[in-house]
Amino acid sequence: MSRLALARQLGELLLAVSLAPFLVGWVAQCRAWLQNRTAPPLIQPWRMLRKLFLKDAALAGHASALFRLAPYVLFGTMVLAAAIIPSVATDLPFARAADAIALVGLFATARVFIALAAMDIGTAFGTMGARREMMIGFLAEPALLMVLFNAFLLSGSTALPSVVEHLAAPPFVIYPSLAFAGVAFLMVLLAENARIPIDNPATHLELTMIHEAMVLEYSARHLALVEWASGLKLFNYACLGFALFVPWGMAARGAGTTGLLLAVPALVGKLALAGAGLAVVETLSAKLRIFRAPEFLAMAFLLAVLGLLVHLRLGA
Amino acid sequence: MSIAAPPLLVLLLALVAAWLCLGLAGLIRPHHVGFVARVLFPLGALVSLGVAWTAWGALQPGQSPETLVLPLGLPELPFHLRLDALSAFFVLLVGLAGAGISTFAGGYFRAGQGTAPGLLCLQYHVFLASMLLVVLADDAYLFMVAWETMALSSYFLVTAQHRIPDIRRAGFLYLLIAHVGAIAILLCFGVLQGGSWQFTFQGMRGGALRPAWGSVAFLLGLVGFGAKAGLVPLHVWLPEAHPAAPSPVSALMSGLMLKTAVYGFLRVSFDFLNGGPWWWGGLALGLGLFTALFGAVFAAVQTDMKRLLAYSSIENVGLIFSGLGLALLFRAFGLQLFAALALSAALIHCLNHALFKSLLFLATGSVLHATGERNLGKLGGLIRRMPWVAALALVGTLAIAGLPPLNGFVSEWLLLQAFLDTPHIPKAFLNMLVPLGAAALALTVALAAYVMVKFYGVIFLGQPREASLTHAHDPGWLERVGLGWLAAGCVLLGAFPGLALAASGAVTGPLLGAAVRAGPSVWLIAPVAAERASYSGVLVLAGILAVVGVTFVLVRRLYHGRVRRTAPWDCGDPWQTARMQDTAEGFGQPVRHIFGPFFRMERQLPSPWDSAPRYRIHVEDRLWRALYLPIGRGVERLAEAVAVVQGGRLAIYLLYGFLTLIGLLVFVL
Amino acid sequence: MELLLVLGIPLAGALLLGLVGARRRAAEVNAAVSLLTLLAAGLLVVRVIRHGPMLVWREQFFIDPFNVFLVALTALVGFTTALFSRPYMRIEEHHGRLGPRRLRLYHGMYQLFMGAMLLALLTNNMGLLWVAMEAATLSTVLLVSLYRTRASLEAAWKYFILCGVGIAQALFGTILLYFAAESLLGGEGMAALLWTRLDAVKGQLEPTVLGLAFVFLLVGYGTKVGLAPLHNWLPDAHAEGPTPVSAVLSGLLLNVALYAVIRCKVLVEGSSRSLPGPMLMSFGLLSALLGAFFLFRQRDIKRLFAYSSIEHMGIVTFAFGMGGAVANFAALLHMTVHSLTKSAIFFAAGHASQTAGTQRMDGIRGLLAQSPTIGWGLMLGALAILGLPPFGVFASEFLILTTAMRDHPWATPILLLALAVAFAAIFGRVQPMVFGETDARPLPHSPALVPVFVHLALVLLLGLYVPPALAEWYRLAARLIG
Amino acid sequence: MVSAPSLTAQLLNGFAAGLLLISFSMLSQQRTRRLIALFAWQGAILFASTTLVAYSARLGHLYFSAGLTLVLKVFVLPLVLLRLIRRLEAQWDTEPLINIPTTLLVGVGLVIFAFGLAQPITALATTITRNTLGIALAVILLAFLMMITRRNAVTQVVGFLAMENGLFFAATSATYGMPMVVELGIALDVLVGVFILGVFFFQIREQFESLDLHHLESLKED
Repeated sequence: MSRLALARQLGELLLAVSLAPFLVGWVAQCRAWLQNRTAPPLIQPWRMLRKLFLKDAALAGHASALFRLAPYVLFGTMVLAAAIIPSVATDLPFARAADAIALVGLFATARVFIALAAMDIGTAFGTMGARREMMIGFLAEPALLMVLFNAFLLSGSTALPSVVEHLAAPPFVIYPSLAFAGVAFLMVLLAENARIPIDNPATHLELTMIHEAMVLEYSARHLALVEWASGLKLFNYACLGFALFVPWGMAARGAGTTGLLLAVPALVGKLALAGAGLAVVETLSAKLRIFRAPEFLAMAFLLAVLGLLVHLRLGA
Repeated sequence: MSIAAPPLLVLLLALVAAWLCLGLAGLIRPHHVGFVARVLFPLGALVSLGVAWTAWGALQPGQSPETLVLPLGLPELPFHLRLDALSAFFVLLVGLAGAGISTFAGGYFRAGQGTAPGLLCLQYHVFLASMLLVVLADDAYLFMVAWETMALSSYFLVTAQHRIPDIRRAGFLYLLIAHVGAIAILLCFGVLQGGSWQFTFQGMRGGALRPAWGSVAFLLGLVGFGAKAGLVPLHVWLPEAHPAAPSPVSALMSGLMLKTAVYGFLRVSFDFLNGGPWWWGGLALGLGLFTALFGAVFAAVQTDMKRLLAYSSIENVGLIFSGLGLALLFRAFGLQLFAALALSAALIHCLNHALFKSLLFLATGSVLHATGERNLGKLGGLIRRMPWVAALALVGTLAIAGLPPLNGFVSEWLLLQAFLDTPHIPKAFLNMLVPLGAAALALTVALAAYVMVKFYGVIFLGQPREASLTHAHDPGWLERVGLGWLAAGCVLLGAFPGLALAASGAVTGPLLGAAVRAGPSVWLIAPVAAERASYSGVLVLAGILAVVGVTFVLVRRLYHGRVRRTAPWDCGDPWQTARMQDTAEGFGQPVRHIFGPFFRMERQLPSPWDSAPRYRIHVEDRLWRALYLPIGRGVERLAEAVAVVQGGRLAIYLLYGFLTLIGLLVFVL
Repeated sequence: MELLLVLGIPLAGALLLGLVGARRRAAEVNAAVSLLTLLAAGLLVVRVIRHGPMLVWREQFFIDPFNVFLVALTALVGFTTALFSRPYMRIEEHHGRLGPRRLRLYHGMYQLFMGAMLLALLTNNMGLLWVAMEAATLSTVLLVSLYRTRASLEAAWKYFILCGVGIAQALFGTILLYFAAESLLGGEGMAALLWTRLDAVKGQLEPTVLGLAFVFLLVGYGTKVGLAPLHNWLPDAHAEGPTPVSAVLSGLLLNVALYAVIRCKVLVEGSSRSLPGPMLMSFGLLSALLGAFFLFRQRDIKRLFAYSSIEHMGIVTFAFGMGGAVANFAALLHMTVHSLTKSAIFFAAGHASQTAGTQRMDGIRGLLAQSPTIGWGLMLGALAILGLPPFGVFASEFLILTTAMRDHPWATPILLLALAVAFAAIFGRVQPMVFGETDARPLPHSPALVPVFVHLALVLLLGLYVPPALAEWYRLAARLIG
Repeated sequence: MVSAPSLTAQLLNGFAAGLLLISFSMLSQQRTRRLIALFAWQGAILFASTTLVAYSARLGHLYFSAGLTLVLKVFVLPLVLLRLIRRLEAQWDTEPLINIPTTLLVGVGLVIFAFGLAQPITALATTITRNTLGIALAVILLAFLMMITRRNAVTQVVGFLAMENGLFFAATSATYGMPMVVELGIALDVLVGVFILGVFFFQIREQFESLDLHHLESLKED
């Protein structure tokens, strides 16, 4: 791979890592506005991270190495995921090493590690959170995979760059199957990123929470990494959504520096819209009981499969 | 017939003989553990290495099949042996996993009640040898002999602790179903020879069968080998027998013996019958997927760690068979390349499963020895007592959960790739139906991750649920080496899937006339086409490690590494005990909730006024009552009916003779 | 000369033991006599192999590969059984179930029985064959009733009446045969009763008469083979007699009776080709199936294996009924391995019930823990008789099944059903006896298990490798049977 | 029937008819003593017919076997049996399993069957006595029937011996007798058999206090 490509890859990585906290902040801000609260500043997540990094880590006495390793692995997998999802440019050298199925695999790895870490201390809430997280996981993962299958069948490839190139390529076509897939994807996104109606990122009521329950025992730098990673996860999902459903505005293969520079604001714009939309959805919907989550995700799964069938019937 | 002795085959036979000699050597001093375990088993491991090496040689491109005829067996039907790519692949599997397991066994077996170590050694090596002969056999008689010897030796190994009634029951069920399966296989061969009355496999290859008979043979083969592999509904013996056996034996059975069934199915459906109508593939695919889902769901609700692994074996066998079914399906429509892709996925999954399932079973063995406990409800927190086992078991856990960059992911990735090609099938409703298979597959894989988190988390993580666990400790070096060997295999095959693809390619080439590329380079595999899909385990691994490393260094550089050890915060609730952790049953709850129809549940709910409330739930398999008990009752009834004949009255007996005489006389006239 | 030895030694032994049978060393004498018989049989075999079939003593005796191999088998099992009965009977005596006078009877009758069977095998005269069979019946009747208990008396009585009546039918059949052949061979002398002569002219014999004759002969000798529904005597006699007797009944007498049936079949098939085959096949299938289902509800260990004998005799009969080189070969092989395995099983079972002090299987537990040799003997024997490779029973069953698939596909499922049911029944019973805990005390005399493992080793060998000489021998015999 | 049968043939047929008659009366007879007497008579007729055949066919060894019959079946066996039942106080037979008239009807059916069966055989017989084979068969079957219907050990044995008689009659009349060795063997076997039975009677008696066979029904599958 050329040095330029490598540079582009790294640049995109840095962009993702730095934008992720802003996205979280932006969503929180929008929610606050929609709920007539005074909004925290956009920079808030960054401040949070800095504070956490400065603190001393307080570990449970019998916490094992796995517990301390998990946040790094989590962060690592998410960064890697960011490296293979085209956000600004489609020509990503690293994307050849792992296609979209591997991407799902990476998400699963992250999930397994955080769940294991949550069980390590052996507190009631930690294990409960791990169990719920894994349940959401094994329901959401097939749905996500089916969503991706739609795109794969359309583009005849599982490598995300070529998917994007195929979908973005003129002439502009309307894919009815993608409509189904889009809704399904949104539902998966909500579930996977600990959002209402499945989980509530803001809550600290132990019995309703999933993500929070898992990371209860984390503090300081470890917590910082975990939070950063979850921010990255949201970012990744957003970019994945863009790649599948609004693939326009990305720097195509072989596009010059100007193309890249144009692509960045496009991305930011998309993120802003997406964040706002997410906030709206979260505000409008109420949190489901945990037992209803399966139905919610089953619906997502069915929609994705429907999209698949529509594609196979209409060939579109 | 070969004039000059075929080198590799003869070498393999010599190794088999070596195994048998080691086994017999065990009888010299049957009760001397030091001699049997520390000497014979490691030697057996060395022999396994030789086996693996020979098989690798036989898998090299340009190797033509080797055949040999021994002057043993029936006068008209001496023992035929044959070493081709397909058998070599499974020999390789036996050798690789066998080496690790034997090493571990060297440290594992100790004097206790039950079968004497020396006798165990004999049975163990006979088991290994018979598995190899099953794969090498080239005529029906030798195959059946090896097949049943395999069943028999493993049966004796399963019942090593025969003083425990449950184990006796398990052994009986196992051997019974194995025998029924063997009968089906025998019938299958009887049909296969197709009028040539050649019971050599060569004759069966040539045999031109009428389609109807071909289907009969296929179904018989599916039943016979499915019974050994544990396909639903013939799976009932598996969760009983595998946990009952000593752990190295469980590893052999789950990791290797199930694969011999896969081998047999491949031989029959691909080599002899040479593919068939599309519904064969559909049937195998459907059965496989259902078995996979079934196994995963049941594994999720188990409370015994070895039963959990056994059900997970059922799941993996299901995945393998769905791969085979997909291959048959593609082949039925002449899509050879895609068939090769699916077949490679299945084969590689065989190899992977052999490695990580053995690894996990052996790990449970160490846990069992360290704690004497199989019940998940009484384990926990072992990662702090047994760091080695915990670390190595983590590798196995991640691998079997199908997570990149380990080997489990590779085969699942390939299988999904194969599913992506199903729209090419020129049959309207098939190519709409089969993608749903991909969905089921995805669900199964995700469930497997759930199961393994439960497995690892409950055993190794959290706080010890029993006081006695604090005495647990890591096993000796032999065990560690064995576990390490298998773990290394998982990582290696995960990082360089090209190796496995090369091996499977050597198999699919002769079978299908097509083989997927072993990737453009060692670093990258792109089975169909580079722009279509590509994956590089080693790069992913390197990527994760790099990011983790960089992050770690940065965090330490920019900030600090100060750590304060405290009591767990736990929402500021200090009165929580280890018993308040989630139990295995608790982990099963969501699955019981979502997949309710699969189970037959008996709940014991405490009453609100109960002073010492206890909650018990018993989950069992619907099929047992729906299928097996009725058969048993039917036979019982028939037996009662027959017993009337022997009524004890002499006059009646005379009457029988009289009537028989009269009847025959009438018949003659 | 060898012939004289083979027949003379047992009869002389019978007389000798009739006199000294009550002495302390009678058992050893018994074994020695059997050994001599075995040696004589060996000489006979060697001679037949050298010079081929032979007729001696005014054609009264005829030795061909078919019967000489059975002679060898009979002598061998007779010898091993005698070895086994030495400690077994000591233990019975020790338990006070038998006195010296009974032992004398036992030893005398044992040799007489051997002699009768050898005579039945060797004679060329259908009449003498009948006489020998009857003599065998009578001697075993006394052996079965040896314990003089109610049960043993009842068993012996049923055995006597049923087999006596059966044998009477056989005699009528023989008369018919004679009647049919007389016109051709002349009544003078015994030509019309000599098998070889009959065989020579079988083509010209009157089919209808032969048909009738065969029916009577089949019902007659078939009763002794234990073909369902003529089998009723068999389980009782096996269960109530002393174990060595059960062993020789199952292992040898059934073979000899079947041998008689087959000789008749050969003759009858000469004129009416289609008749005997189907009859034998249907009898065989019925016996196999009934035997298998009977196994299911057994409580008594010896009854269990008696029914298994019925099942296996059914299989062999079926194979002979199919006819043809392969099927006959397989049937002969199956006869061999069955008598070896079954007698071995009875040895083990006998000691097992002695250790437990009962023949009821619920009472027998944890043999492995108490005496590993007995336990393994029983377990391996049971697995062998159930047709699990690598034991020889599988080899013959494999051949029989494959031939059945070719010639009579409809029969294959029935056979397989029988095999599967038998497996479930026997194995489900044997496993709890061998495994598990026990509180039984060791035996007063050390059990003789050399015979068990010798037999099992032979069976194992036959499963993996049929020596060319033996195979050639079987082929010759199979060709004779046609 | 051949035209104008010779005197011997007629006599033989007469004897045969007598045998058949006796078999029937045995079938209907309930008292053991009478049964044994009838058996003796059967033996006597057998002896007569055998001597007749021996005379007409001039067969030396048949005289011998006739003598054997006279000794064994007319005197020895009946006397032994009579002494036995006197010693065992087993004079009376209990009710037969099937009542007499039915048994007789079945018997008639058997006779017809036997004759029908013998038809093709008699067609090709060379001896003057060919018609007797059917009767011999009938006698055998009737004896068989009797064994089935009686539940007393002694009567069963008598039935067994009657069957033996039928066989012997078949042998002598239809085929001019079997060769000597065989006849001796058969006779010996019968003698030994009866001897053993005698022993049995006493053992059964002392074990079961009776010769009634319904005691001997304990060995069975339940």
